[in-house]
Amino acid sequence: MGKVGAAPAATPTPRMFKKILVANRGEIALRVIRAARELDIATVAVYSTADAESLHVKFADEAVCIGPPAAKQSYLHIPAIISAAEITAADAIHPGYGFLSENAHFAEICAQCGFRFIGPSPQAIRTMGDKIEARRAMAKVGLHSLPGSPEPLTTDAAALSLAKEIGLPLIIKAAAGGGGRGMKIVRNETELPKLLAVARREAGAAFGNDSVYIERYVEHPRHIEFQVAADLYGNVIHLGERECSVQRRYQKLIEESPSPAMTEKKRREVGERIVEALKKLGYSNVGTIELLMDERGELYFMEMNTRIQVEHPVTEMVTRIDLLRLQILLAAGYPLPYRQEDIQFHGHAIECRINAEDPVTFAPSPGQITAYNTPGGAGIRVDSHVTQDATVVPYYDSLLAKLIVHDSDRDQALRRMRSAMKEFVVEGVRTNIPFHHRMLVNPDFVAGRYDTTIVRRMMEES
Amino acid sequence: MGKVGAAPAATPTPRMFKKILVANRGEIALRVIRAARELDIATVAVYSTADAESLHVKFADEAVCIGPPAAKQSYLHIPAIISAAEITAADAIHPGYGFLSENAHFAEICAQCGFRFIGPSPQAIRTMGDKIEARRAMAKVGLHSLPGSPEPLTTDAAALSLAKEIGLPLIIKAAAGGGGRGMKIVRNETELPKLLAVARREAGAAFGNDSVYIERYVEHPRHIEFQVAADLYGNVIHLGERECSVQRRYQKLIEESPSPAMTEKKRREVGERIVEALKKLGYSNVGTIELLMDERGELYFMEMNTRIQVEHPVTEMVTRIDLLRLQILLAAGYPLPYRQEDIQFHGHAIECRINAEDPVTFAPSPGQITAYNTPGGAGIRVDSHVTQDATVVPYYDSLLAKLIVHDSDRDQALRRMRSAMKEFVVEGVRTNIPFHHRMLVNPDFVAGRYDTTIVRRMMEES
Amino acid sequence: MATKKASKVSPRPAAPALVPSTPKAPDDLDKVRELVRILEDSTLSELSYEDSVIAVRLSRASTVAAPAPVYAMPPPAHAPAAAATPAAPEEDASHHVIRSPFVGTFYRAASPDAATFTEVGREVKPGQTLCIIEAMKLMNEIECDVAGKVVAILVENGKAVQFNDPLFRIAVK
Amino acid sequence: MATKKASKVSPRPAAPALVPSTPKAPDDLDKVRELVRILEDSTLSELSYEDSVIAVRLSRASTVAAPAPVYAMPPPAHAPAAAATPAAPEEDASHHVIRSPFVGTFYRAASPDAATFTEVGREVKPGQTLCIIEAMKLMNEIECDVAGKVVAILVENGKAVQFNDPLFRIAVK
Repeated sequence: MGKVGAAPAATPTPRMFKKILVANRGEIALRVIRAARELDIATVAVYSTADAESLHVKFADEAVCIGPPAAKQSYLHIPAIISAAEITAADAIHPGYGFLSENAHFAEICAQCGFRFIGPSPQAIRTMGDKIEARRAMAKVGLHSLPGSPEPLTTDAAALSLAKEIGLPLIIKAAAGGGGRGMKIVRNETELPKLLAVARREAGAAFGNDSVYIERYVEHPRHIEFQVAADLYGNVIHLGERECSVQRRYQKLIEESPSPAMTEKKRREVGERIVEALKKLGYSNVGTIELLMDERGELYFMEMNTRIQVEHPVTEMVTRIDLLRLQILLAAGYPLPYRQEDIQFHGHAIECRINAEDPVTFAPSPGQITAYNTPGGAGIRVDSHVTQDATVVPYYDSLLAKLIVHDSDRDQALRRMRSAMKEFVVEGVRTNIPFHHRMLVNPDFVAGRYDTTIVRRMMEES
Repeated sequence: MGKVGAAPAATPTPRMFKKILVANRGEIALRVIRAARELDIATVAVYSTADAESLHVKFADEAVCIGPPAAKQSYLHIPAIISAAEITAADAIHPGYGFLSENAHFAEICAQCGFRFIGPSPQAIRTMGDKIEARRAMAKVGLHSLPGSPEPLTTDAAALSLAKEIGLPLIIKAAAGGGGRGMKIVRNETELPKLLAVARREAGAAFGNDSVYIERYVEHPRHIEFQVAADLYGNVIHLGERECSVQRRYQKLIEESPSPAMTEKKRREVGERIVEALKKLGYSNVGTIELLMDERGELYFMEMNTRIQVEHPVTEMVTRIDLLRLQILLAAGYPLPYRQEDIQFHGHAIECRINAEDPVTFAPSPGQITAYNTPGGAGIRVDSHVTQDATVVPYYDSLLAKLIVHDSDRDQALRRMRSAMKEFVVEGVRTNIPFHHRMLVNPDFVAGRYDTTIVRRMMEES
Repeated sequence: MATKKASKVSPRPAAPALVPSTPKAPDDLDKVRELVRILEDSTLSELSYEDSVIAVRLSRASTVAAPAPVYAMPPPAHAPAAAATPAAPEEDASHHVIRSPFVGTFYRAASPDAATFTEVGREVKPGQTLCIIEAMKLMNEIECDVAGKVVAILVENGKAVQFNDPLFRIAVK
Repeated sequence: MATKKASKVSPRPAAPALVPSTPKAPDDLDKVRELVRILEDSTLSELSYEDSVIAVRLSRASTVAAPAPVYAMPPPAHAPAAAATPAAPEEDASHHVIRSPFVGTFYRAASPDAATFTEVGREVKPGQTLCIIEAMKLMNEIECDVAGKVVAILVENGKAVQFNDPLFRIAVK
């Protein structure tokens, strides 16, 4: 494989967009609208009939209803979104996260229809969207994954022989997967054939692709990811790491930057390796390299997300760089305005995701918000599309708000987050705010000694 | 005059407070509560019966009702506040701004009753509270005021002779004054005796003290102020300037840092002079040196505010230093944690004050808030004590919220503020949000070419 | 939306809140009406009912009636919506409304030179093409799903329409 | 902050035009009504029912009767208020209430050894000292302003009081 996202033959002259269509909803749609407005770019919101009263509809310059509540017929419905861009004469489309943001086909159609897709090239999306492809591409340029199968496994015999090489425990994963579906942990060699079959079946059902691979399983992994940004002219920088190990069933709940497990030296070394890898691949726009840190502190490539992340604000807080603005500028053909040495990290930032869900069962909790108060003051940032009297609809994800704090160091940032969380009032729907209150005083979390098992362990304790 | 705030004979050992009583209301009470909570200090709110439902009451650890709505019988009633501190066993009192914050007598009583007053010494408050005293003290240590009378004027003859020396136009001011009362501009020598008499009468009525002085009158002054911080051990730093020239009848409406009229060289020079002056005076805790900049760019001392200012967040945004936290630490006897060279200025910050008032007549507009949405996202800070369904009571000032933005430079900060202001929704009471929309696109303001006459000129244009 | 050219689609029912299985005898509908009333009078959000004759599912998306605060100044200019109401003829609850199943551009004829598919006052029948919505260069014919007479055409030729925008008002025979 | 009950709402206008008539209530629907009531009276969110004749499923989006917004956790412990209600005797609108004009500490006697100023059941008259509120080391005598009989003493000796806290309840003569 060569360059995944080589700059187009005719590199565009930097030219600012006039109007961006935001192909998303919720807080990220609002985030894009704000970034565009701050660059004096007009915005078009698209919405399903369920979201007619949403803030992203109210705060955009124009809004187009694109379909019924079901995402497949609205936010995932490419013809409706392209048509909305056509009738409003937008010149670029921002996909946000989720929905069509990592859909290479959509990125291609945008280009074919004359709309700039604010993200990397379709080729880069496609390569990184296939986990096995991505691992192979990254290994070639020096970023290694956990020991495992480089290709999808074809026979049980091949799997068994590889398992002996890697050692137990190991994990079976879907090549096209995500969100934990199709994953199986193998602790005993004799279970391997059975679990392989189950994983294949689940992967086929969930993703329409039953390719699976195996790799070494880490009992206590930390999820650490690097934010990167690249222009169309071969310049790449990283903006440090985020730690996202507070997860429940692969759903991140709390993120922070810097990671308590990271040193300045390791950040520089790993960052340099990532930057070199992406230069070789010709990647452009922003992206995230997700890494797994094992118990000995070794980092392994897991996957690359070729879009903005939910948790991007913690990086914005410690670097003071606006990633959405940067994303727009890069897509418009501007060169990176920063060199690596311009990126400096100040203090510590933490993000807590406030979800409309039962704090114990984590079941979604749609309904009408009868009272809503968000914290404010020094070092506090809230990204939310919710207001008092708004209705939380049951069709999409349960994210209500992101509460982000910044302070001089981790200890002080934790105090600030605990303080702010006490001011976060949501009534009418249940939220995971009580979960955050607990986690923010959990001794392991407070000490920074935690991994992706912390949520499960904390829930079991109660 | 010697040192205004020499450290007490027995300099206290740094010891963190256990419980702070907040002798104020509104957004600044909430600001103090947040700062205390982030230091794990318990808080006591005091409130009048009109404020029983206020957020500062809800978010404090304890709350004590201290009197009826009239400020004289509640927030200005020293025995009620001291008693509240006694029955809740607080060990420190934060006065906020306004009310008792610059009342030297209150600071003394706090000390006598065993409560640490979070502010400078009573002596410093007293000296700076008398404008003539303050000017004399500052002139002695090298900070000069506009040419004018060093002492209160006693006879018309003395005034006339001085007027010839200073030149016209000149202004008569009350020695104990503030807020414009007792001020008279003299453009013609023959008017002087008559206006002197009027000013004396107004000053006597407003402040119980008919001392007045005269000074050179600047037609197009800019209001520039320096934030300072000092510990009990003789260390003093400045945190740069704020420009507060967008005023209506001496009420600030928009503040920013840095000032478009300031250069780095001038900041360093004036800052050093101020720091030296306060070292000589033995000042402690935070404070603000208010300066007047004339048309030639010369700066003159006007007065010192011996408390936290409403507009302190713009300084916090560009320095990333939490001034309320610093104020508490300094009062608790900790040495300054920063040297002057540690203070760095990043980007640009702007604050708009959102007041419950008619946008045209500026008359207060109390009532119930029926809808409330504050902007959020990157670089946005909101300090507010208001929620949807809250009632704005008519007894106190009309400040509902402070919207503060930070961005990489002034132009970008202005775009961010314009964008955020569009998301600020207040219904049920009228606000000055339309005023801000206008000012944020006013060509003079946008160009940074403005002075304290800009609001009047903009209002006259419509 | 179909990927083939000139796909024939019937408009979706405006709001699929009510799906009677086999609407026939009027007393069955009385029962439905009564069930609607029961749900409306309650604080509940869903009701399913089934007996030997009918099966009914009722729901309401939200239970909000709070007057919507007027957010944002300048108010968002919902571009297509603004263009989509040239003349509002007297509304009649008994009229059947044909709504746009797509975002796109509304055309009353197959080409600029061709005759319009229909006009106000004309009879229409199920399966008859009423207009075209162009989306992504595809011409989607919108068919009538009732028999009746065109009372109003609610969008001007060549204007943009959003999903669910009303296009035609039909007096059902 | 007001709490809006979800029951007081208008139905969504999007629902297809169902002209409500007033049909007789069949027995089956009486059963549905009763089931709705059962669910509403419970804290549950769903109910399914099936017998030989009908099958019913009911649900509500979220628990409806939201209590008044509870701001802040931990809830602010209004220290003095907490101490100020030892026993709540039956309230009587005709009773006169003596309230604290100060923040301070409530004493029922001039000194620890002295007799109390008054007791429940005793007659009191205007100008008579009822208690002392200590504030800033000053002993403020609180006088009675009516003639009557002490029905209740609402604060314990030595406890803190806020401005306006009720101290005594007097049955006016």
